Amino acid sequence: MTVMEQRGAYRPSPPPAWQPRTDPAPLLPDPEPCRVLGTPAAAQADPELLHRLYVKLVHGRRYNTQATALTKQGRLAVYPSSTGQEACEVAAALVLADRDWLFPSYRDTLAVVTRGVDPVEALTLLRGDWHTGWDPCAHRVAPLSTPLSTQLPHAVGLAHAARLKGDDVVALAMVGDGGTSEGDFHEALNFAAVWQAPVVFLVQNNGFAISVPLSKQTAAPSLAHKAVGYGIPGRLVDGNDAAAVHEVLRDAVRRARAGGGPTLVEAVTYRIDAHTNADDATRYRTDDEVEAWRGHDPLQLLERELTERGLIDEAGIAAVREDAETMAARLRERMNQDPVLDPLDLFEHVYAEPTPQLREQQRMLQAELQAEAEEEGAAR
Amino acid sequence: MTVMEQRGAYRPSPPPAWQPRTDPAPLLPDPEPCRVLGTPAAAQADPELLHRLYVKLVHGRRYNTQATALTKQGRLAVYPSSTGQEACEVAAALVLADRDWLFPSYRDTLAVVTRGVDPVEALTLLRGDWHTGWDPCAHRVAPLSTPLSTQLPHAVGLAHAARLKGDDVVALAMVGDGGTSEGDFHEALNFAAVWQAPVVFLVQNNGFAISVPLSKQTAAPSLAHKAVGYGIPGRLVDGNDAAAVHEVLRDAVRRARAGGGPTLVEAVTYRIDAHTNADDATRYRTDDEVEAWRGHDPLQLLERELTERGLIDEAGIAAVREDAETMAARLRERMNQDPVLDPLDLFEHVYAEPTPQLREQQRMLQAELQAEAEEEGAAR
Amino acid sequence: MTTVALKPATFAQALTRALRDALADDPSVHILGEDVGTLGGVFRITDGLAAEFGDHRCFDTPLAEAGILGTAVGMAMYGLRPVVEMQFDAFAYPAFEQLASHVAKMRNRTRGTMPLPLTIRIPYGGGIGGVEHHSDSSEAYYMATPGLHVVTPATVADAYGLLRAAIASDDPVVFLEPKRLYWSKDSWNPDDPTPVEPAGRAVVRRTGRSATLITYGPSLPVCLEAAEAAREEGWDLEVVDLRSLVPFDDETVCASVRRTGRAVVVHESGSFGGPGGEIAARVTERCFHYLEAPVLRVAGFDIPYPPPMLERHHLPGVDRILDAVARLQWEAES
Amino acid sequence: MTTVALKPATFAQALTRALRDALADDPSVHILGEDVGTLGGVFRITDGLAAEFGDHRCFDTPLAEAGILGTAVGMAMYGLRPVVEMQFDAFAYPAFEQLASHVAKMRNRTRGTMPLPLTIRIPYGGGIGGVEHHSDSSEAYYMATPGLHVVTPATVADAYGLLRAAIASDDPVVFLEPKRLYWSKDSWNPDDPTPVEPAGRAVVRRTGRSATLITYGPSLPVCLEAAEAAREEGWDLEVVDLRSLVPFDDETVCASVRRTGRAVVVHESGSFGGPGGEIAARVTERCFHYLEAPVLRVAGFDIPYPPPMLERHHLPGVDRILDAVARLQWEAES
Ligand SMILES: Cc1ncc(C[n+]2csc(CCOP(=O)(O)OP(=O)(O)O)c2C)c(N)n1
Ligand SMILES: Cc1ncc(C[n+]2csc(CCOP(=O)(O)OP(=O)(O)O)c2C)c(N)n1
Ligand SMILES: [Mg+2]
Ligand SMILES: [Mg+2]
Repeated sequence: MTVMEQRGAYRPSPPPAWQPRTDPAPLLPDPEPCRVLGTPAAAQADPELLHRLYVKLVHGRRYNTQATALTKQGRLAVYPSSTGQEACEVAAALVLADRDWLFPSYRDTLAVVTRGVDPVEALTLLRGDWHTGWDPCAHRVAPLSTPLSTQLPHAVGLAHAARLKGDDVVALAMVGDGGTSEGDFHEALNFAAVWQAPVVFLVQNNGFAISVPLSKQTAAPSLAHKAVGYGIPGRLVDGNDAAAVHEVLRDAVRRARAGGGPTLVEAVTYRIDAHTNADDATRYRTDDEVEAWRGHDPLQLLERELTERGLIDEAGIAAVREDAETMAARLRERMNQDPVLDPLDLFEHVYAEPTPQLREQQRMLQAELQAEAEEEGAAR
Repeated sequence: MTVMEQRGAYRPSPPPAWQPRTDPAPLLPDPEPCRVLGTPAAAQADPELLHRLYVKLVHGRRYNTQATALTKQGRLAVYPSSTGQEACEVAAALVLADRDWLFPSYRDTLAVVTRGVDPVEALTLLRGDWHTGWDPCAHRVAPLSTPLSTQLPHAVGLAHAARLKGDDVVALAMVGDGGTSEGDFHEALNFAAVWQAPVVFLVQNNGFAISVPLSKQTAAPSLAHKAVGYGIPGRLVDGNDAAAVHEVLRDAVRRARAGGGPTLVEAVTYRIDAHTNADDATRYRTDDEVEAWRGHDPLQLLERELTERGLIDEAGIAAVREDAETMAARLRERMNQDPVLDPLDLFEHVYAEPTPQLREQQRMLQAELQAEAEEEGAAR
Repeated sequence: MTTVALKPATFAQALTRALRDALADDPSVHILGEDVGTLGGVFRITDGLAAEFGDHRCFDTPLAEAGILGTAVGMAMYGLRPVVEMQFDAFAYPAFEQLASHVAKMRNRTRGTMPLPLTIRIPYGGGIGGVEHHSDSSEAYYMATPGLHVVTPATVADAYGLLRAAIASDDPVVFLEPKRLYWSKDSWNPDDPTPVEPAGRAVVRRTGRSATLITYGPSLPVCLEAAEAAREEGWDLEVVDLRSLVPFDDETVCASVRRTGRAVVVHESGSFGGPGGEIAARVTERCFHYLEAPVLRVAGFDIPYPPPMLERHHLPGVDRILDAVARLQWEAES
Repeated sequence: MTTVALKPATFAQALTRALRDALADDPSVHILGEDVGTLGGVFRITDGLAAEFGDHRCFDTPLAEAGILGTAVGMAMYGLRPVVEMQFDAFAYPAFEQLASHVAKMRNRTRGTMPLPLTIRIPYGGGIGGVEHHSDSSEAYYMATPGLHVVTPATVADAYGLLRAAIASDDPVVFLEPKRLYWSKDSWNPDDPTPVEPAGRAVVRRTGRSATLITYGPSLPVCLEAAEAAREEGWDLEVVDLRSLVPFDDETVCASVRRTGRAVVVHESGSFGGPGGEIAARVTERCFHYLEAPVLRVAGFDIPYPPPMLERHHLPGVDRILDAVARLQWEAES
């Protein structure tokens, strides 16, 4: 049709595709992070849940300090501590049903352990004897993802697959504030939203990506404001308030389970330790900042709540701590044993069947090891 | 510090990092796309600008039909037509100052031509004699980007570089609705926002990415709602209303130039032709839908406005069309000439200096060409 | 022996048939990618599958290759067998991170507890007049990534057989489809399709005694043509079709080269750092004392893929192959 | 001749010095990447540069590698000389699309009107006990991508000289820094640093007559050690340090192999599809009649990079190199 012919059809109307779309208002986060502890909302919280959260927080903190100590003893190659972030780690693990899946990022071994994975298996990657220490399918816990944000599309695909199979499974995926800048974050949230996949995205905004502060990472009003761009709800929560994190995540998990689609949760928290034991945090932040956050410690917040409401006493606190000490001692002891490794395993899991080429390389290594052993034997 | 020691410091306060952040309200798009033509706002529009837009629209439409015709004659390898989207193409080109930069996507040769690039050079990629036909620096027009969205970070980097050099340059980058799903879209917008780079992102939401409708691409209230997640304004405009697109882009360019940072503009439009000449659009959309959009044709909208306000008459319209015909005839004629190609050029621009390996390969091809020519000579 | 009714079929039809049979045989197979649903893919390889098996078995995704591959990884983690379509070779690059850091490593990382039965179909190579980014030969990238199988059919029967084998594999397979062979035809019985091939085996497509042409995918027909043309020059060329680049069938290839004593590797991919280097090196390592001449390579130039009007100069053709054969030192050097 | 005061310096210090001198000499040089500003990079290579030259010359980006490289492309399009730091080898993969489809092709695509003077620094390789994704040898990917220079220093002096040359180049350079050499030391005069090397030339690091070890980057010290150890076995090994993988210095390499008649390529990267195949193939093509034995390869295994506690088995070590040398057919075969 030429321009000329089209002229007659003129109808000054809005673009035909334009329809009023989803109302964005309910997708936007509240202006302030959700809090429960120390607020009237705390009265509604289940005392048993609070107590359970507390126990896990105390264990979690002790786990963090123990793991950090193990780096100094050369028993771990590296440890990215989640001290200060235990409320997020613990709530993420506790909010899930057994059949649900957890997708941790590299910092989240505490969530992995809290979900029930043996801490030695959880620390395998960081000890360096293998990559993933546990069987992901047995625990419904994906491998720790070192390449940032790349685990998020996995969570979406898995949740979508479960729905395709008719299984009632929710995936909870964890990522840092820095990780939200990666393209994979964007693609994962968009796929999840379009597919209405049962996924909960938990962003732990701990203020830094190694040395880079949030202000160099984003100009957004909050990370939770990204949600509306995908057509999903964005929620903002005080990441050091274990009860609040649990509540917000629980609602998101319920929503996902009920077919309501994904939610993006931003938990505002702080990384008390350096990025890892190898990092020097004094290069990029002040002691004052760290001190201010120590005053908003997740353990203290919950302990005070429990104490003030008479849900725990000094003896109870002491018992929890003792328990955590026992856990730490046991972990230390087990980590002090050298793992038994077979170098020939290197070739076993590259493919379902090793290729002829890998068999050849395996034989070469075997011969080398044998020669080595013989030399050692001779030297003795 | 142990858990025990930390207990004394308890202060039930909001998270220390929490400050009231940017107000998100002004960043959100209006609920309806901005329109000018056929509304009272049209009275404010500069008549000269409207006339200029009209001339370019008529030329643009003619350019699109001519290029499509050239594919049938085998003179173009492929042509992705922008028929129906001319208002966006033309406004994007006209809104920029000479020193500004345009970053087109593969569909945007019309914007490239409207900016002043010789149409034969603009079509080089699609004819197949070389990749980019023009000198990008001479025209401040980046190469057509075939890999979707990958040009967006280039625009951000260039705009940032200009600011670093103290130059008053704005970059306008074009992308489709499908392209907003790519990670590069996300990363580009985020970098631009954090750097407050002088960039305008123009999304032509034409309803489809090849066969995939917008509803399978995003669940967002609108694509413009993505802006708030980066902390930048999102604007929604009727993409077939040339005056409205020009106005919204002009404001965004001004804002960028003044140091106000990037803007995301979503223009709601429609691809009247198939994805390319090779595509069969009947497989995924109805004639009714296309017809509805023909009734909202950008040329007609503007022509009616001009006619009703007495800014153009039948003779004026005829003159514009005649001009466009001349342009088309000239283009046809020039495209009917076989381009002169030197196969040895293949090696010339891989590196500043061809490597010894490339020189070797070049010599081999030279020998082959010579042998071929000799055979042909002998055959004659 | 029963006689089967052989009908001409295209390479593309054989692929479609393989996908259809896989969907029918195994409910855990799901196809995803850009435009694979309603449209049937830009090359129509998934044509009709969404209609026949439903939107949940063959579906369009948002336009984001890392997202496509990343979500497919998640699907495979849950036990499905996703088949991903990348629209063109170069548009698989955004998914490179997922491929190299996850697809290739998941089984290894988890000591075999989390295999990824995942097929990634990538139309590749040139010769169809595509504009830039539509004709890359990207196999070198995948070959250099341990953990991936890399497979590429060159005949109609293999299009079917190797794709079935890829989908049935418990490992991730990069399945490279030579796009200029999509419309090639061969006699093939679509009602009794070739059984699934054991993957990882090369095949001698033409026997000969003078020298071996080692090739795969889009270059196989060119090599067969060159072998015919070589008869005029008095050369009797053997042609080996690799079919699988990973794992590599050293046995078949080396047996041939030991017989002929001379070899040329032919592929479209660039020469430098391309598959030919690996192939020439490993053949030489294994057959050194049988070789009368160095293993030569005929490959694309080491340049970005040329524009359509110049691609014929870039692609290895019959003449260039014969020139290489001529350089195989037929007369003893002084 | 003036005597210069040679002081011990680390490889890392030489790199820092090269960046500093480049920033000082050319206002169009800008450094960007993750943590390169305040922190000075996780390896401290950009230590002090933001403080000395300001935040606009050396700055932190958001955490997104495609965005980093993509914006650097835009900066180069405007005439700046960006120097990008990728934090680790495997974290450059998200930027692969930008690298393969734009960085490598921009000059070619625009007939030379839009060169990209861009340096991409990538710490690579293993040997530092890094967990997965922190020890990849990714050079094969870059070598197979025409349009990129691929350079990797192995000495303190080259760390300086080659980095200056990379930044001065009008082409994009993938600059691979062997991370386990960061803390290696050598005598070097930081106040009169080595002049910019002409890029693209290999160098003989040790002369010898028995066989040539062809290597680069992290494997150079291992090869030199192997050459010393080989004296005990009666072998006098020559060691060639390639320094530049693209372009490749056929001249220097082949001259050496023609002298010695035997060669082993040594690198950390996996063997299959790795750089060694290309190198062995091209040396054989050019030196066939000089070779007493096939060119052998000592490389990493064809597996995902192993966990820290097993990496020593994966990395080519002195013994494995000597084993390969022993297989170079010293006695005539029957
Ligand atoms: C793709 C990728 N790029 C870079 C890195 C290196 N790196 C490891 S942790 C980190 C910072 C992560 O910050 P954030 O996402 O906020 O998580 P946090 O460390 O605060 O838990 C970086 C850059 C990586 N692991 N993956
Ligand atoms: C990275 C990448 N993936 C896939 C393609 C193939 N492709 C070309 S155009 C297109 C659809 C683009 O849709 P949209 O962004 O809406 O732009 P439009 O075609 O509507 O202008 C696709 C998938 C591509 N060019 N680049
Ligand atoms: Mg963080
Ligand atoms: Mg579109």
